[in-house]
Amino acid sequence: MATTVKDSSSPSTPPGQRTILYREAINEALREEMRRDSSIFLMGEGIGERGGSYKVTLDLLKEFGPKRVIDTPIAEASFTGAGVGAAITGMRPVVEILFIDFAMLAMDQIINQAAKVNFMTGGQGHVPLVVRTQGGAGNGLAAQHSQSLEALFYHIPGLKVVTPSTPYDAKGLLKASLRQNDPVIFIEHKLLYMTRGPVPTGDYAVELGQADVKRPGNDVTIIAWSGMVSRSLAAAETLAQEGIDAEVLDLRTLVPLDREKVLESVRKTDRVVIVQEAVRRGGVASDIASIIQAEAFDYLDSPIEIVAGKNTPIPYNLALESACVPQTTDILAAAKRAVYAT
Amino acid sequence: MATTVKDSSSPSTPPGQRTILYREAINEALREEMRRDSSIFLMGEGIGERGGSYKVTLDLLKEFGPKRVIDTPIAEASFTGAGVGAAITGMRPVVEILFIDFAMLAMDQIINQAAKVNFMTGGQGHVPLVVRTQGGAGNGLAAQHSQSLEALFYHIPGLKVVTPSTPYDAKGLLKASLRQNDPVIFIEHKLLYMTRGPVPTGDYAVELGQADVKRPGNDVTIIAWSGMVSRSLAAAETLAQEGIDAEVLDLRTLVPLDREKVLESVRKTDRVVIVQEAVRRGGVASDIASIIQAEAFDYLDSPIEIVAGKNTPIPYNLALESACVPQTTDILAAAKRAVYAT
Amino acid sequence: MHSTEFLAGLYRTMYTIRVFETRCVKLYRQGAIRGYLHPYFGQEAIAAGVCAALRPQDYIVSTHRGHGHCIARGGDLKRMVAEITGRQAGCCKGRGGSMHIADLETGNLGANGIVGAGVPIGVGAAMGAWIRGEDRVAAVFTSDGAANNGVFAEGLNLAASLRLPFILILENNQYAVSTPIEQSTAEPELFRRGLGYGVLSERIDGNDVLAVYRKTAEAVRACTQGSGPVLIEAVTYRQGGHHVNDPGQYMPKERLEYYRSRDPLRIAKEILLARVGANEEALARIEAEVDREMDEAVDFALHSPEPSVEAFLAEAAAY
Amino acid sequence: MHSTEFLAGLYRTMYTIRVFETRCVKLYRQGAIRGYLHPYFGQEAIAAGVCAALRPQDYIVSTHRGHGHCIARGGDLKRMVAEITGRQAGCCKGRGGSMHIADLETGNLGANGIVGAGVPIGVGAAMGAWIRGEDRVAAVFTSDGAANNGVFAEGLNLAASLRLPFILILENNQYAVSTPIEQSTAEPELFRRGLGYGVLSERIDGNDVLAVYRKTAEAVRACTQGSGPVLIEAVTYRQGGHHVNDPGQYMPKERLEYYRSRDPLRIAKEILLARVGANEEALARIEAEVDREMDEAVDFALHSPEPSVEAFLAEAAAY
Ligand SMILES: Cc1ncc(C[n+]2csc(CCOP(=O)(O)OP(=O)(O)O)c2C)c(N)n1
Ligand SMILES: Cc1ncc(C[n+]2csc(CCOP(=O)(O)OP(=O)(O)O)c2C)c(N)n1
Ligand SMILES: [Mg+2]
Ligand SMILES: [Mg+2]
Repeated sequence: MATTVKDSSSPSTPPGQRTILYREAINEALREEMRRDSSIFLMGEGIGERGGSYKVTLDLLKEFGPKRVIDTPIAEASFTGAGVGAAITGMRPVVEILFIDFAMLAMDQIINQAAKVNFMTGGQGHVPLVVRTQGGAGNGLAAQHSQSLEALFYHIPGLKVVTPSTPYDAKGLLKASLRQNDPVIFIEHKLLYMTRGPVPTGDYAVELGQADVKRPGNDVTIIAWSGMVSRSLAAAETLAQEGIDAEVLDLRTLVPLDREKVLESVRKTDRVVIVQEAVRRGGVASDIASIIQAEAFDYLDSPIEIVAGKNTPIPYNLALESACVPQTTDILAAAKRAVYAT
Repeated sequence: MATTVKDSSSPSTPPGQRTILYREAINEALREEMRRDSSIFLMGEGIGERGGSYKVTLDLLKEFGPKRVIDTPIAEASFTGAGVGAAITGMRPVVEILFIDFAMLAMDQIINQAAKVNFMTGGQGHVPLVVRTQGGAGNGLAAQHSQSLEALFYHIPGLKVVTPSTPYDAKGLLKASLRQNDPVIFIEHKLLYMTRGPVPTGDYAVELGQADVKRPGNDVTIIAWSGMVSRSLAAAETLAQEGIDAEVLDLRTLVPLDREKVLESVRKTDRVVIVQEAVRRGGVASDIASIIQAEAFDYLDSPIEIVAGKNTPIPYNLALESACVPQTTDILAAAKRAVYAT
Repeated sequence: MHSTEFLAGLYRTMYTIRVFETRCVKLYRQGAIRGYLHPYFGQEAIAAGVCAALRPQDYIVSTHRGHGHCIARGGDLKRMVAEITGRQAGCCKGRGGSMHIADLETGNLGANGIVGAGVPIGVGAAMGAWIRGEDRVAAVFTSDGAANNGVFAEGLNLAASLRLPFILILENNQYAVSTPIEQSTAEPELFRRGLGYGVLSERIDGNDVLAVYRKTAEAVRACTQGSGPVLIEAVTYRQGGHHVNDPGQYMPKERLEYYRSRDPLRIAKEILLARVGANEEALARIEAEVDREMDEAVDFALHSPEPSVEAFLAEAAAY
Repeated sequence: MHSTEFLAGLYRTMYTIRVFETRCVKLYRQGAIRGYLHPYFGQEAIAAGVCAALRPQDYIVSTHRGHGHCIARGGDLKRMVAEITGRQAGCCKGRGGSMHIADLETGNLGANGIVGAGVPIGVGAAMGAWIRGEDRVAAVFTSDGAANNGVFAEGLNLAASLRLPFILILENNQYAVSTPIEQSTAEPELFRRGLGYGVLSERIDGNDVLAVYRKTAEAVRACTQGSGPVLIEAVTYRQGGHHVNDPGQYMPKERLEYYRSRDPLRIAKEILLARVGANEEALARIEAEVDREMDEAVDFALHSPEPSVEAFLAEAAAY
């Protein structure tokens, strides 16, 4: 259904591509899909006139009018629920929840409704709902605006979880999300909106469930997603200077998870580091580790290293904040531990 | 602070003990602690006159009156939030959320408020709130009344997660929960309410963070909690008949997690099965597996086996329902795989 | 003036619901139904009156007490009983059961196990129609207990702020399980909540099927003219316990007696019998027909296979 | 009749808030404050009037726009600036920042980054007092946007059903970020929502500190007499953007001008100057005092150490 194009994460801009911001890439995906499919509409707080807190929906109201770009009251539970109802009846709503922390107000509609309608109705109803939201720490937004909560959705059957790290992936994955029939939790990262990358001029989609080797390597596999990909790439560059050839695998979507590509890489390098911004306890990294140890037990030369956020709410103070989330140096150290373990 | 007594899971009733129901044990804990501490009060739907849907709060209204046993409107978010506010101001509220599925309506108050108040206020505020709730599949209650969602709380710093499997543990752990200062998610299991076990006549508490060896053994460690403990014990009996000596470790509390006892057992048996009723993907079992593989890598003779619920909402039909959650035979098979793996 | 045929249709719907619930309770006692089962006894006039006023293109959203809505909206009895007894031929393939009964073919988006959760779902259905510019309304059934859940207020406000074609039917049966309405609110006239959100709101006798029908028809008109949403509080009483295993002993005998004397089926029957052309015999014929249909539905369900575990697991793995 | 001293106290509080916010905006521009900062410009009369009517034993619960409430309730300026600039000496040890400022010593249970979330927390504080039989009220500040969040309705209903000593002060500044009130509701007179829940509800001029004071004092009396809860809608206007980085260009100039002409500080000043015994000089003295206090607070904060990362991590590991 979706035309899939291979990612080019090269920093130079090839022909047929432009270098644009992550937030612009998302904006383009919305705009192009809304032109293509009149059942797509947007709902959220301040997404119309104002264009959204991170300017992702800039100028869409102008083009599509107030019935397809709806500014809502501050009522996350209900406008998410309205998304469910609209989806069952043939629309493709994109609901924006400003911060993933606020998704906690809509958990019933996401977990008990959106994720289960198709199942509970015996396949009668579909919920092609995309919940766009945004997570991660940065800039001193403190405990209620900085969480990385993908694990809460990852655990729920019936939801897809998408976590793009580049403009290319963001646009392509959002397009794919808008072309399939299950609810998708589409998690952006607040520190990525202003990052740039090459994006093709033409239409493309990135199929859900395809991890991407952002840097090939042979000595150790670094698995990451969202905000942790660029830090992993930075760590890999430093490792290269020390003669360690790291492979950086960007999962891109957590559900579906590209087990094959994960296991393939692990079987090649025999050493694994998983990097997640979320707190260590009960995060997605643990689950991936549990899969690797079950499926590639005999390949592992050393324990899987998990680099994760500290087990604490995010503090306001900037120095404390950055101490709470994985930094490039933490990834570097873990990769070395994995490589030099005996 | 809490006096800790060793659990006796022997089926005979020793002197100074009676055999009572799990639901009666919880009732006793509430009653005794409410007598001891006038700051404890209960809030929930139908917990007064009616004594609660599972009769856990039977007759407490009679003894403590309508200010300490409060029947609430159907408003989980707010009465949980009221629990937070009452707790900050010196009370010890016990909020009953009828089904853990309904806790999805109160996630903001649990995750963004209760779990973070102490942190965000720099230690000024404490939230000694106990959220009593109930999970698990059984009896055809279908997709919105059967989930096992402990992983969602396990991932949140600032919450304790308690999952008793016996009347003894239920009473002792609830008492300990009511005597400390952080929010506790106390998860009962709907199929356990009518199970019996020995409970001392006197006061006791089971300290949080102490796993319990429900059956000692040398060949394989079976780690379980809540509804899966009895199935694990049943599997262990069958294994014994086949000459395999399984140790069954009941975690009792997931947060704090008794890492020491887990690792001790693993280092003894070298083989591990983790049993969880929740769906496999992103469950607590994955996290425990990730800890074991990191901390006891060299002890593991075979991959850690995870026996878990199927990756689907729970169906209404009884045969489908039981196919979705781990049964004794599944545990048995996994233990054998672990033991006979080469 | 309504035709005899129309009135007979209302009665038929109500009688069908009554018989359906009676049989379900029996099936429950026999062990053929599991889980929760919340009968609609005493509230039949609401589902029947509302659905009679809706058009084929309209949506409904139901509650945990959802059999009546499903039937009134034209649900197939065979597939309904099959669902509630967990069969593959059930409208939800035996996966939903009583609490999740849904029938999208008739525009019934489904019952819900989460009290109140259907409200925003219905707002969304109305929103879709409004965006597409279609002449449709979404009629959402909800209940007195659900009115205390935040999404009731949020949903009303959201619908009102956009003037959506949204009709909220609040079945005030005066209890949330064992909690009487007076205990859970300081203002038991629940329709007043709608006024605070700028919503046309009224209270009617929920046991009088014609009152329900007329008010709903008015609400549909208001919605199609862009002056929705509308809140209708239909006052009624649960004739029995909350679910099949609740004897409802906390319900004062006199009140129950009173509402039994105002039984919606009796009221409908009286309306009908007051008509020329309607007589006891015609009613008996309808009842006999429904009884037979119900027998067939039960027979169909009980002889229909349960879902295959293997097939289910093969599918579940794909999640 | 209020004493000059009392009136001067009100003015002092309002002036302190104004100066505090002005300095914070400056500190933000200098990079000493990070994250979100929502100034209280234009709403000073509400915090000042409400807190003047509360007793020492009462609780308050604040919002994301919480500096004014914290100051009016007697928060220490030094520890407040230290918090907002992320210092160890901050009232929350630099962990909360502006959006989570809390001061339990003064009964201020804290600001909140989740719009609306403070409402049920305040209900709980009132509930505790009611259970213990103490003469205390919980006064909860909330906002027009928050009134659309379900917990607003749930919380009011819960408080009303138990007749709790709960006062909800709805600061209607007519905007939720850039969304004007008319767009998010069909009934912009928000106090009407309280009526639907059987709550004493009124609308007052939120820029008139004495009106706020008097209505709150009445509400405290009502609560202590067991006829709470009370909802007070205080109409005001945000003098500026939503947060420090929002120029607020979407706000019509004329309305902003109008409300600037009704600036709460100016109104308070006029009330005061109309008094015998109050003169410009006395006011200037107050202002100079506050300015100095503020200088000291900023100085204290900026010379006070940031938290130790090592100590923090040692503690974090214990979670
Ligand atoms: C959110 C939520 N809380 C609690 C329940 C448990 N529960 C099921 S039905 C019910 C009472 C509902 O009362 P009401 O809304 O008046 O509907 P009625 O049963 O009277 O039709 C309760 C509390 C639930 N299903 N969902
Ligand atoms: C639940 C939730 N949704 C959205 C936000 C983002 N947000 C922060 S302030 C705000 C506007 C609040 O408006 P209002 O309640 O009127 O308060 P005001 O800012 O006017 O004081 C929004 C949408 C939030 N913090 N919490
Ligand atoms: Mg009811
Ligand atoms: Mg506002």
